Amino acid sequence: MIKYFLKRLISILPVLFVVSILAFAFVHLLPGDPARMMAGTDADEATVEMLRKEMGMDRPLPIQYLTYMKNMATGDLGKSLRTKLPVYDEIMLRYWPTMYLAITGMAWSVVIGVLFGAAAAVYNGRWQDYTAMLLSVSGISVPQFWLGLLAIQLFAVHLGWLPVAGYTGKFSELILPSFTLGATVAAVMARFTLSAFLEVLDEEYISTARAKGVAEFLVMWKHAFRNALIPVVTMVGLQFGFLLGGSVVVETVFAWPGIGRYMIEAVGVRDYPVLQALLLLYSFHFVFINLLVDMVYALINPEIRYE
Amino acid sequence: MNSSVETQLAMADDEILSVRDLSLSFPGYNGFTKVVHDVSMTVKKGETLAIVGESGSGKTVTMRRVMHLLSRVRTDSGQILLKKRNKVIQDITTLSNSEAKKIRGADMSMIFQEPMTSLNPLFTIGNQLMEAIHIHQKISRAKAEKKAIDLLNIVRIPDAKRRLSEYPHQMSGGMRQRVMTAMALSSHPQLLIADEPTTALDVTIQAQILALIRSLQKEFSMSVVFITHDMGVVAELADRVIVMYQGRVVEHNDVQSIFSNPGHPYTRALLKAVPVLGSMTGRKNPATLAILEMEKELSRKETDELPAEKEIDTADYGAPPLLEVSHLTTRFVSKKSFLGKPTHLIHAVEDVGFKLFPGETLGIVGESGCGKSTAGFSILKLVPAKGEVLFQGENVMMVSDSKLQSLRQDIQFIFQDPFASLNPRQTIGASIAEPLIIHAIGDKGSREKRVAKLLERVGIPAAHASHYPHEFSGGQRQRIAIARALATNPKVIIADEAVSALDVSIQATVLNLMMELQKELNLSYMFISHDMAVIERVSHRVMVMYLGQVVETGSRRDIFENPGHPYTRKLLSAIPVADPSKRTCFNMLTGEIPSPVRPFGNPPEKLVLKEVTAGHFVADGPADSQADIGIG
Amino acid sequence: MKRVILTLLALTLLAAPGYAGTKDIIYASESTAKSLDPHDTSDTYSGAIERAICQGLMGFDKDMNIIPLLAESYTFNDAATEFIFKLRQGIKFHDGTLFNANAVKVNIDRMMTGKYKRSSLMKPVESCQVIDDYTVRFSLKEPFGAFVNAIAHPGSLILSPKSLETYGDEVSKHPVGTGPYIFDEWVSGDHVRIKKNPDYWKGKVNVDSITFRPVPESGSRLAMLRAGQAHYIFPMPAEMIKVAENDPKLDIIKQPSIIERYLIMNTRYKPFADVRVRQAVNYALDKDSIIKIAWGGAAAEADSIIPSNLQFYKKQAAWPLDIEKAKALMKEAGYEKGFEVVFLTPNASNRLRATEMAQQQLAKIGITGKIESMDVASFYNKLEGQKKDDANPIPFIGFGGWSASTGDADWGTRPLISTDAFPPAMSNFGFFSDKKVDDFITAGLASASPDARKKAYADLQDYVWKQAPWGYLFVDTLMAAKVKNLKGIYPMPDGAFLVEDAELTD
Amino acid sequence: MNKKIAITQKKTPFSIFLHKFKQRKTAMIAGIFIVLLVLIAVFAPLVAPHDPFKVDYGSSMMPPSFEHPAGTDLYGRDILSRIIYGSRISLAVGFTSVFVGALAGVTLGIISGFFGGFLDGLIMRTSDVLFAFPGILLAIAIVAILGPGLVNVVVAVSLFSMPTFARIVRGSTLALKESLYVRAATSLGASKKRLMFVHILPGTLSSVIIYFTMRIGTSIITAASLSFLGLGAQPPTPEWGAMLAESRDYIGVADHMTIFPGAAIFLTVLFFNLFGDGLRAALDPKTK
Repeated sequence: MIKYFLKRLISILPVLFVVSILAFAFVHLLPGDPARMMAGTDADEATVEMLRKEMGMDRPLPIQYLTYMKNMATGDLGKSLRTKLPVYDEIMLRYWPTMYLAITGMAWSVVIGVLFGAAAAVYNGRWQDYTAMLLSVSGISVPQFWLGLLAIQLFAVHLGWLPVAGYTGKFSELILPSFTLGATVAAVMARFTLSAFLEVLDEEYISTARAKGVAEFLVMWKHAFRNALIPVVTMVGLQFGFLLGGSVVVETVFAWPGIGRYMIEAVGVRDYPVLQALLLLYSFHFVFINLLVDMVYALINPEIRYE
Repeated sequence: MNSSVETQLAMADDEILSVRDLSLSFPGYNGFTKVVHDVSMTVKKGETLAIVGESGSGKTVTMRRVMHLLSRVRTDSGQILLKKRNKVIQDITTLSNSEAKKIRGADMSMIFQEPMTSLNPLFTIGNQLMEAIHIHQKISRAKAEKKAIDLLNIVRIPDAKRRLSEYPHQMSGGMRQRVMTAMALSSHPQLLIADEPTTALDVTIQAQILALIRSLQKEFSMSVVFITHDMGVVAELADRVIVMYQGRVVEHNDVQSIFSNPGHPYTRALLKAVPVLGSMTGRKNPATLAILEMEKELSRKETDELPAEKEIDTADYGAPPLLEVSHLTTRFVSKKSFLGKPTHLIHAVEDVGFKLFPGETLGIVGESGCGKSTAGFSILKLVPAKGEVLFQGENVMMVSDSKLQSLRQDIQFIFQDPFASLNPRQTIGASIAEPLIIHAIGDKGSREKRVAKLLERVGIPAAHASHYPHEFSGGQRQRIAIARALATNPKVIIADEAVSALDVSIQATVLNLMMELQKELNLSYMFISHDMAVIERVSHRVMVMYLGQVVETGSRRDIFENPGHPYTRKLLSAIPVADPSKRTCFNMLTGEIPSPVRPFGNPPEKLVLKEVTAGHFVADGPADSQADIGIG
Repeated sequence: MKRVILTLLALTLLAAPGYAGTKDIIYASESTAKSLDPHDTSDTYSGAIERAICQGLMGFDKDMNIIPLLAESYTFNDAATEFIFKLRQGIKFHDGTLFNANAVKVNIDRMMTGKYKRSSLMKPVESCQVIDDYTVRFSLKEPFGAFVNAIAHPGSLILSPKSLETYGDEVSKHPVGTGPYIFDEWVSGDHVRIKKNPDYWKGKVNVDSITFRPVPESGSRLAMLRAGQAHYIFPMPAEMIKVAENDPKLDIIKQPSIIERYLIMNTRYKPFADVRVRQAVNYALDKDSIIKIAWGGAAAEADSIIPSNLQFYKKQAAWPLDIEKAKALMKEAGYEKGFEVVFLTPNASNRLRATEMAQQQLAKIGITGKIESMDVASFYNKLEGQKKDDANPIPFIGFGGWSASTGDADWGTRPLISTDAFPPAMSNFGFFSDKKVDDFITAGLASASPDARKKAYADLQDYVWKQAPWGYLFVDTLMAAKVKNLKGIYPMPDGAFLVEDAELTD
Repeated sequence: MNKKIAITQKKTPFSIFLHKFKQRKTAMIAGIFIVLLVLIAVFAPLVAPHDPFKVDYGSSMMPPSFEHPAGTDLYGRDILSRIIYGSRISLAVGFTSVFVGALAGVTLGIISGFFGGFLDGLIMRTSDVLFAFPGILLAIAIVAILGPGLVNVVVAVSLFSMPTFARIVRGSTLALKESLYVRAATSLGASKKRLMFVHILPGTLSSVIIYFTMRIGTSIITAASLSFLGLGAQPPTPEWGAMLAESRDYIGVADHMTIFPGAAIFLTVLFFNLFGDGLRAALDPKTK
């Protein structure tokens, strides 16, 4: 078991390595000269050149990469070209709002998705099934920004129940954006749960449980549901990456002070160190969350737990 | 249900289950299709009723309906009366799901065919057993645990207390089936329905489970309904037999009469089609079975003669062997260390050697994991293997890839599962033509002709060449697979459990076809099977394998009439004989089949074969001595 | 009774959490604060926040007139090479440091290192000398008539010398000035909060705090105002003006700006080298419609190369919409069949709309082409990346905009149309070059005398208007919206704002 | 029941598929809608009531009327006609990007699954890496490098469709490689090429087709999201996402400008998903 975890942990190292190179390459492929951006539009060429040197951008790319990785190992992600503050501090300011958003979005999608999917499976072929699945297909089909804009109009402007946008730390502010973010994933989860559930219901041990005389409710929620959840857990990890990505759009619509919007801003002003750090942050998250999910998966699945 | 029906709920005193004129339909492509037609049967107290029939005959559907376990089925007519323990008679067709659950487990229990999937993988054995106990008995946790241990002891699971905390995947198939049985017994049901509970198990384990059910039935004086397709099992267990065919009960009688005087043509065909162990005693060569095809048998007049058995005397031991295998060894990595180094190996085939002569059938027999199939695959390098395989003097292990490709024209395979061995997306014509295309034999026109000819030969109208595999039955598909194997005029055919997945009646016709073809084309067969009776029927010589090694080899008569190795004897004694007057005492059989997985660098001890009589080799030492070093 | 009041109070608190009771204003804006170091700030928004915290020697009132702030008065020589400022006495920075000539010198010297985004403002300066505690002298390298504007620019705000010493360049997170508000908190990427300076030298400040909150999505911004989660929004999305007008709780504020919008024509591309083609473009543009549709009506047709709010502006006769005349000019120039261009534009929605409309209109005289929209960085990168001697100049029409933040005609023309301003030096992205224009621009700076300068710029404007280096479009009208009980926040012509007099009535 | 009775009516895999598919009503409706949409896209010039590019500043932002059933946009262009023309773009972007992604993904997946070993490791780790960047971020990064425009959107969307296809195909290749009929073909002496393209590839196609259909929907949304962020189609191209992005400033002023293109995206994606669901059910051998 511990060996399994260690193995998984080591297996992600090459991925992280390639991800870091790719992130670095992406950022340096972007058109736009960061030194010029930093100097301002009316600075002269000499100033720009000076800055370029100062930032070490006159050196060959592999050297820049190595320097970057070396600094990163010591927790130094460089300084934002725009604010000249440490990128680490800048990101930490925006990190938690995005995580709250993503986690709450995930909570929505797991709760809604799993309930809908399970309901559709339990009532397979009946109207509950069709309603749940139609709703979840709709969830996948609606563009997030459209959903967000419509939700603001309805719940914030017309009904006035919830705040429009922005985040000052109140839970009420989290509801609309996280729901918007989670809607698509909820739909994915619902469909996935449904098929996992149906597959489990076909298993012989369900017949066994019924043959023992286990009440139908327990057959569904003890025997079927728990088995169906095992594959669903892996889905959570994969979808978390999607949620983080989706936050770019949702944060724009809801004026959310998170890393998604920061990313767009950083692209706009070619804030290299920030972009690089954000790309790494996103991908590292994805990788680590999937690692975590694998571990949870191993914990709940006795076939791996007792390897 | 209205009250006028209630009044008719009457049963004879000794009956506990009575199915009356039951008709069931399944939803299908075009509305509902009737699958069970007016089936009636009764189960008496303390008796064992066997329901026999081939797949699709409706036997399982009927009993699942009795257990109220089917959700999509429509009950068209009939009653299912159950006399509950409190003597109240209940019609199960009128029950709702929640009412049915009170009967399930308490009055009736069921065990299923697939031991690997019938236990919930997420819960421990103890949890699942105690759940069953708690449903029907309000007792404390400690008491329930004690009872669970008792139940495991009853089904003869050693070290019961420790087993409670194990998960299903930690147990073997036989153990799981015992646990299933224990669960079914937890509330002392009056009726146990066993749906092919031993079909997925090896013979020695099957024998143990049959013995267990037999003794439990006496101990608890339960009634048992035993669903099976195996006439041998019927003969061993049943008091009365119901024969089902295409959704109908065609015959119903006590077990002696069924075997001695079968009334329905189907029953007769069924009995004739079963290769009976020992029926070849005293004969040198294998022979075809004296049967007609089922349809013909159904319309056969009493006076018509049976087709004669044809002796297959093709083996030519004077000629040099076609295939000469020595030191064949195949090992797979089963576990790797942290750094990717193998720590455990599956010793699938260990230093196996044999010869195959022209026109001969070499039967290879053994239980699951003994390496018989891998040995077959290894010969054509379908799995990585070491050793020497001389085919007509050329070492298959050393030849180039392209040479190997062309060698594959001469050695062909027939696989176990006819449903899986044909590409579902190709017409059968294309499948049969495939070897011709691969080896660039003939042009389009000549290939079509050859396909037509091959199809006709295996008994399928040539016009069906443009159909897809799913449109054929299992037997037909196996014929198509045989046609494909014959396309390149091979010399050797490796038949890997070629008839195991087929219903008995079909199995017999395919066996006959194979033997006839052998005679016609002078083929050599490597016939791999776990079924001793089939091996006895088809083989000239036999090789018995156990944990990757050969424990005994010799002529068919050597092996079956004078078995030298204890393992061969064990195998023979475990086979249920299709004759109710010769019931076997299975209780001598114990133990599990050990695993061929071993730590790296620790190969199994090599067995030395001794020639006891000319051509009859027996390994030294009991194979069971290895059981304790297997790693599970 | 007391109970009733308490209940009411509680209810108000619930209904409008965050700002009832105390006077805290929420200012929702499109932009995010990028830096709070005035010397290193290039965007108007951050500059405006800085102006609430720090002050310069000179400053602007809400109409962009230059007013003295920390300086009482100034004098200059005729050659416009020496400027002497007399400083106001008795002013203290928020950290208690006394404001004096030395503080000015520390700040100016810092800017003169050339390391900061606004270093260019002090480029003409030779040296800054302390004459006495309350007098400083600037000696310039060459005549620069618009120097006072540079001093009034938000880039030249004075920070506490002590804070510069303490924080170094991190001062951008800890600005300390002399203004009406004290810096309170900046959550980067989110809000900036400033709080009342109780000891403000000009007198009482009326609100307790102001929070500047970025809300980039304009629909959300208006929604926040309507839902009572903001007091003031800028910009008010012009497209939704009807929605705001119909809301009785809101006021709309309009303010002419100094932001001129125009289409840059690349004169290095052969057709645009011909003045007749450029004139044809100006005749073909339907400025009225563009203002109405693309800009939501929040603009006034351009009537000179500089906006009317700039110093020395001189009104010109507008280019009428006259397709026939445009076609005739095209024919005359030999382009009757038209030619292809690329329409470059930043991807902000209103700019994109204006470009799209320009594309629609120019198609009528045969100038056709694809639109390439991109983020602002790529846009400027593309324009700045042009080389003077490219063999194949990009045949582009670009959507340009310029806010002459010094409020002076020089900054409204020199960086855009003088030969010296070819990229990458400055922003003459169309490579417009005309000897006469260069001469007028030099003349405008040769003297600090308003009369001489006025004459030079008048001539410049008359001449260049007809030369049509751009397709003249319009001057933005700034639009903000606020709740009715908020008073004293003024939008300024350069897109900044003044919050000094902010007041929240009950 | 085993079909032992002589076969009377020929059933190809396709006819069975069609039979099962027809039983899913929602999928049928979706299928009809998609066919209709494709027809509309192909015959847009005949179907559209107006010229989608014809501006008329005088009738800017007119609400829906008989003349303009979906109203007009900012420049007085007919929104319905633009949506009709836009269907060409959305379908083309959705289809092309998924097609390119599928082509690359299927090739890589089958190579990866079939040959295993180092190649497999390389391809799968690369796809892990691509997975690790959330799709929209990857698209933003790519479009930022290549510049906005439909072609680059297609490139970006293809790139992040690819790893999923590769995984799906690798998975079924691994399963099929072990299947008896592939083993049978190997034993007949079939070459690697023949195994891959005749036996394995067709077997993976059903899952590819299902994912393909669903992915078209996702791609349309991603393309629209990129347009929404200003990184997609360039005006005056009537791309639905760009239309939505353009209209979002007018919510509350001219809602029809938001609702119609939004609904067009929603319905199209919805029907592609429903269609995919139907395909899934029809291609799944387990369903009857």
